[in-house]
Amino acid sequence: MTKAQADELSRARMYALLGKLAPLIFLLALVIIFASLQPRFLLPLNLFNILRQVSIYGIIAIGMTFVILIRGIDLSVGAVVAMSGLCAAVVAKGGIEGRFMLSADGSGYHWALAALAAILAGTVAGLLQGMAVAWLSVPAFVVTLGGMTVFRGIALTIGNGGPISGFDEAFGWWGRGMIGPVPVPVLIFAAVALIAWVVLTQTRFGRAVYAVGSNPDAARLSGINVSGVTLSVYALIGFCSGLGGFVLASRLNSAEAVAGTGYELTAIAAVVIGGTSLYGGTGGVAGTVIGALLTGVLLNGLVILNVSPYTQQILVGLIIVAAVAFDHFIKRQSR
Amino acid sequence: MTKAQADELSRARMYALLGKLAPLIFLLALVIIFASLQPRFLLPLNLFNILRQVSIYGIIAIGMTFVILIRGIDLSVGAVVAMSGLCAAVVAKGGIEGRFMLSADGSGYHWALAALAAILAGTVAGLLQGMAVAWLSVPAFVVTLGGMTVFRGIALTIGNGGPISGFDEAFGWWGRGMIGPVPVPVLIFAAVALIAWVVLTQTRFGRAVYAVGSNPDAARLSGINVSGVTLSVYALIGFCSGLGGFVLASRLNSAEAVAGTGYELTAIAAVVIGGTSLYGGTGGVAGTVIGALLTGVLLNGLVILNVSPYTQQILVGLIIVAAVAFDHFIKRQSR
Amino acid sequence: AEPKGKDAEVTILVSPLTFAFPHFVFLTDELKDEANKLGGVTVVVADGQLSAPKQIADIEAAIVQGVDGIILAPVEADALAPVVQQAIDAGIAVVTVDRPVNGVPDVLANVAADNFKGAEAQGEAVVKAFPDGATIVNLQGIPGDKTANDRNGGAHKVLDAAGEKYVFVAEQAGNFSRDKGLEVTENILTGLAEVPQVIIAANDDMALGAAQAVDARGLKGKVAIYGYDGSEDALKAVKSGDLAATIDQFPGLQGRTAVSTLVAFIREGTRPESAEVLVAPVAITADNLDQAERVGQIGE
Amino acid sequence: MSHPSSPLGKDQQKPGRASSPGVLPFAPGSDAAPGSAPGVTAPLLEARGFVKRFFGVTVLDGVSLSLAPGEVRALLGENGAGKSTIINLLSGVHQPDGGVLLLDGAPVRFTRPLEADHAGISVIRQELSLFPDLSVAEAIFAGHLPLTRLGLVDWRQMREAARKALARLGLEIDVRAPVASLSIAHQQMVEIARALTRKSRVVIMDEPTASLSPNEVAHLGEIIAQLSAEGVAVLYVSHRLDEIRAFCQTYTVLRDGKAVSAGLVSETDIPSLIRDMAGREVEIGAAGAARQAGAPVLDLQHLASVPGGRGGQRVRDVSLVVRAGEILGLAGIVGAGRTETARMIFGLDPVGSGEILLNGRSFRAGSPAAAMAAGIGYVPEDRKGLSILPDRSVAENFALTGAVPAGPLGWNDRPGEAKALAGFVQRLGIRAASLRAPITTLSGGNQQKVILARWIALKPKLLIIDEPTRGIDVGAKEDVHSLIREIAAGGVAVLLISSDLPEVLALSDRIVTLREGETTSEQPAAHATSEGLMARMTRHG
Ligand SMILES: Nc1ncnc2c1ncn2[C@@H]1O[C@H](COP(=O)(O)OP(=O)(O)OP(=O)(O)O)[C@@H](O)[C@H]1O
Ligand SMILES: Nc1ncnc2c1ncn2[C@@H]1O[C@H](COP(=O)(O)OP(=O)(O)OP(=O)(O)O)[C@@H](O)[C@H]1O
Ligand SMILES: [Mg+2]
Ligand SMILES: [Mg+2]
Repeated sequence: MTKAQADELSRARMYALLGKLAPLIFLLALVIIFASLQPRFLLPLNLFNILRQVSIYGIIAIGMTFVILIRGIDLSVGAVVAMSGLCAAVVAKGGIEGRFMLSADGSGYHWALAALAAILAGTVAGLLQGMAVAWLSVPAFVVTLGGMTVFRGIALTIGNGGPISGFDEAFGWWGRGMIGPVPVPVLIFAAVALIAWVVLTQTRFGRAVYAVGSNPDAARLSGINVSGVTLSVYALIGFCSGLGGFVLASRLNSAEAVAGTGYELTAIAAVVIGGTSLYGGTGGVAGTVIGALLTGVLLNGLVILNVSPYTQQILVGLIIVAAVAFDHFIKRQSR
Repeated sequence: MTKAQADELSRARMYALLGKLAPLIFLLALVIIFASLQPRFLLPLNLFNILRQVSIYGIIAIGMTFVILIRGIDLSVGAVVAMSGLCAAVVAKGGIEGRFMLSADGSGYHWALAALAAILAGTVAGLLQGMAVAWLSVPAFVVTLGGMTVFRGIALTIGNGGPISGFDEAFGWWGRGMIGPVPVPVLIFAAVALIAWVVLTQTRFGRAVYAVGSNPDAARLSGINVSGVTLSVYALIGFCSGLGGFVLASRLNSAEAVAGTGYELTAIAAVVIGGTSLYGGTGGVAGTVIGALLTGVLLNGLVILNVSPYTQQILVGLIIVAAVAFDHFIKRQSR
Repeated sequence: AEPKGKDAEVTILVSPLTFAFPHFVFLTDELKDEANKLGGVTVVVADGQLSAPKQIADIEAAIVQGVDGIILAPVEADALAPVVQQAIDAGIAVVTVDRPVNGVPDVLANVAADNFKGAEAQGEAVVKAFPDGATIVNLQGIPGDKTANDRNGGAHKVLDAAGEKYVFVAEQAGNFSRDKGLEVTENILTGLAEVPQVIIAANDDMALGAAQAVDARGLKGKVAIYGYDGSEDALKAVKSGDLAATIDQFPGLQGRTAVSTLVAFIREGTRPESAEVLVAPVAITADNLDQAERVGQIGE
Repeated sequence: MSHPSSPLGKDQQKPGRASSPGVLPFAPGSDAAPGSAPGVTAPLLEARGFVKRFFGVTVLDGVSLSLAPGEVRALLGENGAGKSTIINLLSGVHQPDGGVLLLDGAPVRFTRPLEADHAGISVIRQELSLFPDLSVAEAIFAGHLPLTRLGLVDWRQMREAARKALARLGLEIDVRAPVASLSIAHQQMVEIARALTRKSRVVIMDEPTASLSPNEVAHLGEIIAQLSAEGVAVLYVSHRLDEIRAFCQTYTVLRDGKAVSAGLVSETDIPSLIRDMAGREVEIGAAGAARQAGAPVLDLQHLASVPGGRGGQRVRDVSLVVRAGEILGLAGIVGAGRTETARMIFGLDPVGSGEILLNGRSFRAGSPAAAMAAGIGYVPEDRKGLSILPDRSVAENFALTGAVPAGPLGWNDRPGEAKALAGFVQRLGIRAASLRAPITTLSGGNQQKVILARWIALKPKLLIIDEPTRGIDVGAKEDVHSLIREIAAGGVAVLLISSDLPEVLALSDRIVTLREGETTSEQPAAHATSEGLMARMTRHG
């Protein structure tokens, strides 16, 4: 290898590294801008606020990363959050007064059972959608668009349109508690992200996710169980949405059918800002965490700067597009 | 050719035909079910209701067909409808009292100018998004997700959150008028669909749209201006959304920033139900018209049957998935 | 916290439900106007966007920012309680407007006109106009939304109690939007064998959409339509007879009262006589049009 | 596609029946069969009476085939004869409509590729089916990632094994690089490596050498011999008959979905194989019309690509001249920079330095459209990636370049297009059930012919053809060759890029060789030999 060639290679590597770091660079730039405009932005309290605010849709965005990696999409997550939150609430309350009771004496159940109910509801919802995608080969966009209205309808039916609120302390700890200075939902988010990272980078299942997203036909020909992977991935995002629903209900001390509206787009935005391609096969959990933080920082910073609500909407849209454009620009340089 | 082979061939041809007709068959089945449950469903009055209700998002779905054919997507259409409706309203009113005036004497302008304003606003919005997709190569999902909040923000800014209402008769004719027994918006929808059909099936541009959707690299290598086609297609859906915004404002005799919410998903659903693939390259306008009708019939029928709103949501979701699953099933049989 | 003094600079956060509804746009505008009159009051506005987490995030940001007071129309009464408590613990005075939060006794005041009560007024107006009973179409708001639920519940409470002669012949969701209200009404009118006597809608937008559907069918004047919110367009329609009535909750008054109460407390430590400052909703018909808050906007 | 001599009754789909002597001239798998490898008795894998139909068209009509351990069998046939279809049936991609598959003498059914894989059958597919986003190492082991004791992916072992497998093929590349950054040829070798790392009992290779140059082919030959010695059965498909002679012991020839002959390679010769495939006499190497070279059309002077591209600077110093009415052959081994030279001329890649003269004037195509406007046509080597519109019909694929001008308002001239296409269908023997069916229903070779037709119809002044006969059968190759000669004779300047040296020698007037991005020689084709060219293409020349 000549010196020129070696130089070229190291330059290419540097660009590739930059490409990976692009979302992080953008995030830091945003933080610096906000901090210089309003120093209170950097208060530890505010930073933990951002983390806590990000954590619930962050958990969902982690699941969404898997789905997008296999070229799928899930528009139903917001509805599943609402539905599973209501399932948790119903179990925690032991039923709904005047409509149906789950316990003989009208007393509620332990938070663990409530959490289990939420996660189970979410996972089953995901699994059903996964079946339609994998077995009926209906495009994921359609299945989950349908799922979005179906699960919202079920949520409305469960709660009869109204909220269910007022849970015990132990239930509330999962959304509002702290361990030291760190809010519990942040820890849950961190744990989910860490596990997902290990699964994606170090296990056969994780690599199969990338293979299916990169070339589903080739994956099938290589002996990868493509339907199985697809099913598992949708079950997984269902799991994440169920968990998110439980944490949200706990944090709000209330569950209702309109909860989680719009989470699908926020979660997808976090994944894509984090550098995962909508065409599948490339990206990962680390990027998603950064993408989720970026979204959180953006919303928090604009409020702290007292930007008018209408202008906020305009800026949020523009900055999200700019973030992804920046990412693509850097990645193109590395070609 | 032996008889057995000939039989098989004709069976294969029959299935291929069935595959094309699948959405139509599903639509007819739905009509029959509704009609048998509630005979009033078939009243000419109701059928024209359905047509009129379908026409505005039908116009947008026609534009969406082009976008999806080139593997794109446009989530901003609802916001663009609202924004361009407000543009039309502002022009028709000659400004907004107490905020800004467009005419010296505070009088409004002719409907034609208002319509032009709406269409121009829509087309420019589409063009800007097309540039981001074609030139910055940001995925369409992200660009138009950003566009969705940006244009909604602009709409809120224009109308300051409130509605602008009360236009003259001539303005209102485009949304509420009739030619014979046929509502004007239905005629507009039909005209747009017809032109789009001719363009897609009979012209170079239409063929380029299919080529770009089928294999963008091959299209570019064969001398097709892929960025040009992309730009045009986004400008085109902007045009359709602008037109839709004008017709909607005319129909409601009012324009406001929350108009058109959720149109993006309805339009996409109509396109996909009509058999156009989200992976680009196959499908067409005829299917979209049927898809739009199917959505309209569904919403109308469930209301006419006075199904509870909660249950409606569940049924709409399930039936949309079923329609697409049916289409895929039939198409697979024809292999 | 100690009173800041008579002419102290005051910063407050205003977080209404959503700016997609003119009701809250008007409330906020009037509130800002009052703040201007008071002088030295900086108003920071955040859009709740109908999302409890969004509103919580906005308030958390405001606490960090160190505002002196918060005026809040909570998306969800229970969900917002913890963050409101947090704000109060941080020495920030909180006034709720339009609707209360649950279980935070230290809230300075709740300036509100109950949606449930307003809908009762809507129902009573129907009973008054149709003493012999009526066939009623009910246009509900966004399914699951709190406002939609309250308004639906209030109307039902009165009309169900008034006897079996009040029959709900169709109940559908119009999602608070004019186009959906129009569409759903068209469909309902076709689906019903007999023209209903009354349409009640959970907001003015849907009522105006319904009025158009009724007009298009040549039924103008044969169906009494009841809106809700007292918006400019609705008042015009009441005046012209397209709507039978609309419910005014006096959002402007609520906004003004909220901000003056809050600022008085911050500057001078004065508490309102009662923590509940209730504004009674009024059904506005052609007869009492002059009572409507926004009547000045509709001209002659 | 009718076969009046063998009516297809339902009963013929029963196992065994199709292999009756009436259908085939020999009994496959039996000891007496002339097609079985010497000294081997029990076949490892055996297909009996395979029948397959698509859209009601019978593609395979009672084909039988066997593979014994250590046997290397060639599967021959024209484009569309059904070779890839048999492979798809053997590997569980499709299920036969009739016939039976025997593994170690016992009937089996593969409903999914996974099952064939478990049975020890690995396949190198005709169309590349790799994972563009994955690293080379991972693509090689996809579906069979090695694990550490903790059950996690063993990246280190995987990379090491991938490096070794590629080294066996004579390829040394960074196995961490994404597959998408490799050339088609290198991707092809990764695909081969993938099959080799499996402990397979049967390896099926569907045109593995279609885009390889002689060096790599030689490596592959050694590997096949080694596999055979280890007792692995190999089924080998190629249109390059010299490879068949060098690598294979036995052969089966398909024609129109039927096995028409089989036997020992040593007992036959190339002309008779060609006769079996085509069903007629094919004249090889027929000289075309005499050509007269005219004025220079394309003149490259010290052309170089932009440094710092994905694989570094591929083109460093290329100078050559192509004249009107002549065919210039551009020879080089994989990665020499031929394709990238073509891409720069055609405006697909930026030019780094040097000069492109078109008709004597300096020229830079900013885009393919501009190049086409200047009279340049380019048939790329990557058919699947850069040529075909998979969902669109044959007719629409043909019309893509707009060779038949549109009417006013851009109205498509459908009749004109149909007429032009019909001419090529005849001329090139394009075999398609319907021109309105998606192009993906055609066999690879027939797709290639449609793509060629697309560009020839454009009547360019300079036609660049990258691997024109990749995957095209011998008979059709002659058709394509005479067509290329004909358009050159018509005054078109042709730049021919091909890894198939006999093809370069047979078609070109002059030949330029490329090595590591630099032109190393230029000579009249009449004076050139394979050996001489190889020497100039490689470092040791
Ligand atoms: N999936 C499919 N659908 C329809 N027709 C098909 C399909 N696959 C193959 N065919 C048809 O089957 C026939 C045989 O094709 P096959 O790919 O087996 O040919 P081949 O011998 O491999 O040719 P080549 O040398 O060109 O690769 C062709 O006529 C082709 O059009
Ligand atoms: N900028 C590029 N973008 C995408 N692919 C490229 C680019 N440049 C070259 N290639 C691909 O890389 C491959 C190698 O091209 P190159 O010119 O180096 O080799 P070559 O001499 O044509 O060798 P061969 O074609 O035998 O692999 C080609 O298949 C080409 O399609
Ligand atoms: Mg083949
Ligand atoms: Mg090449």
